[in-house]
Amino acid sequence: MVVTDEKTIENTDWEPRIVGFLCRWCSYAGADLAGISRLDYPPNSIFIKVPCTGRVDPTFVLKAFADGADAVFISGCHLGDCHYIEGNYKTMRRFEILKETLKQLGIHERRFQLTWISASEAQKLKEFLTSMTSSIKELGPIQLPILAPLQKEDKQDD
Amino acid sequence: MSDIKPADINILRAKGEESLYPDRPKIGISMASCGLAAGAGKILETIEGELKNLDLDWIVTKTGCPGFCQKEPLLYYHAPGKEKIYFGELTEKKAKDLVKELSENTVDRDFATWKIMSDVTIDDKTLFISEETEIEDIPLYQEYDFFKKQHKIALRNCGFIDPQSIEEYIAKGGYAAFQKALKMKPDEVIDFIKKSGLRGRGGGGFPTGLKWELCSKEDSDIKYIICNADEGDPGAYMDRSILEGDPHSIIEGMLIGAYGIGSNEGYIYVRAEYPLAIELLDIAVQQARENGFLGANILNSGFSFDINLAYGAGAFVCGEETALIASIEGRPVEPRIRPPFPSQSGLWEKPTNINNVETWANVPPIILKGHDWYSSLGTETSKGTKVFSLVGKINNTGLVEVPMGITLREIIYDVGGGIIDNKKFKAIQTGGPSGGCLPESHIDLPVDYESLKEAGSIMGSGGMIVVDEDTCIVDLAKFFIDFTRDESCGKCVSCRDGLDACHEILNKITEGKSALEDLDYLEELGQSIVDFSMCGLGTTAPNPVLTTLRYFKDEYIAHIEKKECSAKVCKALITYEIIKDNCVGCQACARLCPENAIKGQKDKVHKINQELCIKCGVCFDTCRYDAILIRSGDK
Amino acid sequence: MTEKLKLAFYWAASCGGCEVAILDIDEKVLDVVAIADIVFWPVAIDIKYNDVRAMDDKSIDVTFFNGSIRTEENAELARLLRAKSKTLVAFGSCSCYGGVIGLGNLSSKEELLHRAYITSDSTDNPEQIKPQLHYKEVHIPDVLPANYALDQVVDVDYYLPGCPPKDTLVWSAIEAIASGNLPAKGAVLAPNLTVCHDCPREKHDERTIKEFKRVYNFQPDETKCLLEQGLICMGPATRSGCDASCVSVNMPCRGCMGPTDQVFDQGAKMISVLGGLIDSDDPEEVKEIVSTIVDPVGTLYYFGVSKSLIKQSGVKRR
Amino acid sequence: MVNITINDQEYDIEEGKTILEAAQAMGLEIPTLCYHKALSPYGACRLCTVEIELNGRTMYQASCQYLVEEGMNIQTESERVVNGRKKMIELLLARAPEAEDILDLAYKYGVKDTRFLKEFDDVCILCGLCIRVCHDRMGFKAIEFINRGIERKVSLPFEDFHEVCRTCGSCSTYCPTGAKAVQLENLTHHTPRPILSEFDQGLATRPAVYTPFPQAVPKIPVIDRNNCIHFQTGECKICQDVCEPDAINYEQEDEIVEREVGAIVVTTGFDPFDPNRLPQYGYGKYPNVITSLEFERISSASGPTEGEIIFPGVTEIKSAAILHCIGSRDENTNRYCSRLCCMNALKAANLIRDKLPDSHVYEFYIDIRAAGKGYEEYYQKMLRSDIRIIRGKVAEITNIPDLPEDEGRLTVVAEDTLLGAILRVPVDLVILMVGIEPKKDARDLAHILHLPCTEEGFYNEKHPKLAPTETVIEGIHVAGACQFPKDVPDSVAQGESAAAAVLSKIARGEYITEPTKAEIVDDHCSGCRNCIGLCPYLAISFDEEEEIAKIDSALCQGCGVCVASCPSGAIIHRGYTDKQIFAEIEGVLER
Repeated sequence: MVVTDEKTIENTDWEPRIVGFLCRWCSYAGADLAGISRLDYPPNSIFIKVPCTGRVDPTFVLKAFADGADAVFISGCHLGDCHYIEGNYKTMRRFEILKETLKQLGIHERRFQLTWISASEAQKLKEFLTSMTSSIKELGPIQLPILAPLQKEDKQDD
Repeated sequence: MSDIKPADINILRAKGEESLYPDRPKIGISMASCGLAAGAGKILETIEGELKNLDLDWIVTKTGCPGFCQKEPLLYYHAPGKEKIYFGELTEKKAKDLVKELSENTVDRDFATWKIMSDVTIDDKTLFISEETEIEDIPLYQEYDFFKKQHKIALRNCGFIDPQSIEEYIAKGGYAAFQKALKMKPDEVIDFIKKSGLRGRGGGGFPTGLKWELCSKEDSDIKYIICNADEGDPGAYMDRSILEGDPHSIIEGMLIGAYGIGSNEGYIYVRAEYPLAIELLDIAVQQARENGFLGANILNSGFSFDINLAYGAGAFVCGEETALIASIEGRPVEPRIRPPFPSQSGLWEKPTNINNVETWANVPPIILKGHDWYSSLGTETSKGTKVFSLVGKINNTGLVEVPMGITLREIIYDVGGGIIDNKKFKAIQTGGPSGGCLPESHIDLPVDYESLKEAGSIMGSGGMIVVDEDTCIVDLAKFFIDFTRDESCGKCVSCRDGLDACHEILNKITEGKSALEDLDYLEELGQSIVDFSMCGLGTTAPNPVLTTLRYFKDEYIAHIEKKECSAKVCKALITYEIIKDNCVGCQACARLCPENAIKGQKDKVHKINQELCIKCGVCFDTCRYDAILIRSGDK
Repeated sequence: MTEKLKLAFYWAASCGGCEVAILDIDEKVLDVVAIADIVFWPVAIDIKYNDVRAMDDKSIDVTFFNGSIRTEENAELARLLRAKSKTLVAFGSCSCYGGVIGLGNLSSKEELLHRAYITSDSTDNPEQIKPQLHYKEVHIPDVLPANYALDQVVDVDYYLPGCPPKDTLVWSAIEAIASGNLPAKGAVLAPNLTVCHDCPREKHDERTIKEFKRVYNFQPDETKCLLEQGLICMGPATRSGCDASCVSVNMPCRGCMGPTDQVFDQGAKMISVLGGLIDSDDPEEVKEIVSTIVDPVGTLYYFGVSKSLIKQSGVKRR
Repeated sequence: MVNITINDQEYDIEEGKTILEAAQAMGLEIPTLCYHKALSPYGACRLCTVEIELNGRTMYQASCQYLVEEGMNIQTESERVVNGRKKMIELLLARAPEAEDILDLAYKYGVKDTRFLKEFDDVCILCGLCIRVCHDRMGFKAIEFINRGIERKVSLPFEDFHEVCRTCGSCSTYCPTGAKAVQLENLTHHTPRPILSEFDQGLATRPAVYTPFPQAVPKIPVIDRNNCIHFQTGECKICQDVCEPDAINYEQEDEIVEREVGAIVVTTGFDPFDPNRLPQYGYGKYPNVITSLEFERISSASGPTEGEIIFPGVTEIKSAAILHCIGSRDENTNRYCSRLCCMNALKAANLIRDKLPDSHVYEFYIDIRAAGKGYEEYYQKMLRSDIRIIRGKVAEITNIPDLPEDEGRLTVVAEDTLLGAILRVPVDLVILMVGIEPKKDARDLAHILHLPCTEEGFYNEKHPKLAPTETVIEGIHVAGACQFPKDVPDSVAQGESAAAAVLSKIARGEYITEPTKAEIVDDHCSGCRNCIGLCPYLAISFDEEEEIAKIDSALCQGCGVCVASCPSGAIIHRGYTDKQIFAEIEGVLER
């Protein structure tokens, strides 16, 4: 019996917040290229530069969700092209376990994605962001309602 | 194995004497290959049958060949105390009658050929002596023309004893030489042979004692001695005769040689075309083993020796010692270069001494009768006797053993009885196919190694072929070249292709298609083959060509220039014609002519169609009126 | 020390194992009595909640609180004992991290009650009657919407994790309290290393896993690292102090000691470890291998759902 | 030492030498045919016969077998010797009238003709070299002489094919008649498997001892162990015997030489595309469909055909087609451009026209890539020539002709995309301009050196502009086609650049690296070893004494994989700490 976040009625004001972990050599450079190339893409994503997707500790992903991200994605070099030889393979393996875990924790699998974008694939980045943003818009804001706050009434040091 | 003591030899000897000269009449039939070929088998059957018919308790024995091939089939009759009488040219009827007549003592004098009045062994023991004569006026063996100039050493027992009986061999003084040798030191034995002046009888004429000495001085645990019984010369059968008539003499010779050299194993390499020789050798070796003459610790002397038989497939070149060794080892038969000589590295790469059959057979008498005795025979450089196989256009063909130094004339006319039909002597080929062809001018040449070599021929193993005026000398040379060409192992270009080239030129000459300059070329080519070939086969094979070119060049020139073959042999150069005056028109020739080349009506002179004639000569042989003329050139 | 220490023990949403763990110190309990008076221990001595309410604030020197906060009663007592105690120690994994009960946070309160009273296989409740909170004058404490670790309800001074806490840890905690030799507030009273540090098994550096297994699938080699054999052992991401008890008896670590100080989320770290073990470069094969991990949350967050980054996000966001 | 006289000159010769060896050592020439240095002397040809005078005796002996003896007076060219040799040559000439060795000798000795022409089918001179090499060296005994005299010939066991023959071909190699006399198909039912020359693209053969190619460095022959008989059977050893400086060593093993270096430049080059992957072009099916590299060898003056453009089975090359982009710019094979083929193709066309002026040459291209100094000009020149340069990819090569007169030729089917017409061109030669692919083992090397590769397997430079020869691995540089397809000028430029970069680093004597590195907090490390296998640079090692992991910061490239994976959070990533990233996450999500 898994609790998933449910689609809520679309609030016109609401815009999804997406956190992207981009590797420095390929995807971040691809994002740079997208910028230089003046490509338009939805502004909902915020990129965090990591040296390699292998640096992305699953904790970061959880942290992003916990801090209110509606979706998280990881983008690195294509398999085989890793600047650090095989960092992206490690990411790929971790991603699968993390995705399964997140699913069980009630986060829709579309909210957590992995993609490979090379330094030259600005266009691919644009397409990815566009599709992801619209897909999250469809899902609506993330709902993590389970552990509702319980007031610490007798808190002494407050 | 060798539990035989010297005393036992005496027993064997007594048995042998008893068997040689029994107390009842005995018939000995010459049953060597030559005798068998002449029909001795039937004669034996007939005699045995007739003895049975007449219920006569005579002894019948088989002997080797006494040497006079012309007289085969041949047998002797000997009654105790009487002389030994030989009867030759037997037929079955004659044999049948002979038994009857002998039993009735009514033998015709003309029927017998020669007689022997006594038998003294090589160790001077008289086996029998007879004063009585059963049939009068039979020529004595010693005075018989064929034997008169002969001196039998190697052939001493051939025809006298049963080759299957070691006892008879011993009775004739066999193995006494070996026993004597055992009492000598090995180097004394070698020294003894050296002093005798015995030279290799296989053809090379290398001093035997020296050969033994070389081998004995090699430092090796294992040494081999080999008896070369691969007699390949066409028309020569000296070795076969000894193998078939007196095999133990070879075994004894080898024993003495082995003792001197220090060898413990020997081989007799005999060609498989000598089945009878192989059979008799096998029996002889077996007997020698059974009686302790072969094996370990022979006659308690501490000396061990055994003999293996090896069979050759009959390649002529196997007579060459390195090729022979290759054959025994099972390798392809090719001579190899010497040095190293077999005495240094021979069979299985061990020091090996190879001697020819006749050489080995000469050894026991030398040991027994002394080297002085032997060296007193022959010439300064060539001592002793030599066996020759005397064949060809001669009256008395056969094996003859004559002292070295005898002239060719003596051999041809005294021993051989002259040319058949009193035709003109033309040439004599000595030394087999590798030898030379000597003309009449050399007929007084003494027969020894050096003289023959000087004349361009060789002693060889002892083949002697006498040819008369009916033999074309070019054709003769061609015949020998054809033989050696065929027998060349094929290794050396010079011998293989050179001899073939010689043959081709000779063929052209006999076909009248040649030019004079071919003769110079032929001579040069022949010399080059001699110079450039490796083994004895190649270096001697051109000899027939070279000697005939030297002595009969005119005949070659006649073939080329006049297209004339004086002997009327070369078919391309002859025509058959009918002498009109002589032809009676009997039609005999016309009927037999295979090509129907002769036409003519009965009682009319016939005519030969030259285009159809294949020159087979049937007409010539058929015509009883001497009406056929063979024409060649101007003759 | 002239005056005896005043100690209190309480069990909230607890299995009772922690109470037994205290007794696991065996004869040393006598030493405890020598230096301390136990003023409250529902499982052992008959002192009513009202007696506690009557106590002066901070009159209890140390309260060992085990069990998570699942009901209103648990929360009330937590608050009460916090007020009355100078030092509050979260005792046991439930109290520290929410514990096994925390897995209930994957479902809503209503779903849990429905399952417990209506649909579970052992239930025969055709009328679908659920417990009533009020019956006449009796008030039964309600179940809270979620399960909480103690520090998600009240301030906690020290943590003594373990399911149950190892006797040695309990004794050294008591010693520390007795001697007043305590670390800074908020500390975990256990070494800041992982189980691997104590684990005697052979470890290698290569990736080897083509399939994840569970303990009933096979008999693991007793000398080799369990992870290398495909068993999910939480040891690498779990604080030591347990003397590697489970791995010593050929059972994989379940992670009851929680993460080390530097780690924010035990399960997340374990995901990295497992990812490093998978022996494949092919995304499809990786998916297949990952699919052999049965119940990832139940495995990786056995004791820690309540305190996991995701599930406590609501708490933080307030 | 023995003292002998050869041709009136005295010599001291080592004992045990043959006369021939002695004469050869003294620089005297004696003709031989059946003699081979590698084989035991046999004395069959008799050509080496010399005149020897010893102890007053004159004899004639084959010098290849006769050993020198003290006091020998030898004449190698006496009249009788020369006469004999002439006769021998004449006799040999009769057997093998066309054998070069014999014709040479005949010329030398003035033998003009032979009077004994044989009517043999074969031309064997029965020298026995083939037999001796088979027996003595190969140890097989697959052939032997049979018969005797003029009937003698080389034959097989029982005159039938036999498994004893290993089809090594030594017999035909040694045949002095140029292998006319010893033909392998008469000796074995096995098909001889010649050793194909790698350098000549398999178009020529090479021996088992060979120098890989004329420019090889070092220029030293090597033994091909897989094909060397000695390494199969332990026999042969001919090369050892004939090598005068005694340089052959069979014991030599491949050895691993370890060198500590300051930098590595990877210049492993490329593999040509294998056209068998595109069966529509009939490579391997039609002998006259060849690759550009094969054409390179065929058109080379030092190649197997000495520069003549000839093929077995093709009588005349009337026209040729050159197909561009075979294995390049193709969705089915490689998408990238191999860069050098266009110019190579134009050069090939030019070469064909040069060597076969009457031929027609067709180029089928997709686009002409002529970027390079003088390239475009060359292309323009070719455009103006009568070479037909057709834009269109060839669909297939077929041997089914359109017209009966083209039977036996190939037909190129293509579309001329400029005209929009389907072309069917009969040709006699098709050259496939094969593209450049990474070496088959490029990834293995990448694994060893920890180099990142492109998807295809080309090595990645660190930065295309800022660090074009460097790689992410400090100290490892790349140059040439292993990085990406390049022609020679570009490869040379990159190679020199790499050399310069390496030198500048080595000259500096110290190593500068980026500061973003992982670091282990010793107190927090529990020694679980999870991180060790993860590091692609082997920078993490386990300290057995302290029972904790250690990171070599010189090796660490700062990828952070270990940091993310450390289950006890004991690894800190300088520049990318968890705290920093957390703060970033928190920051970006704060509205």
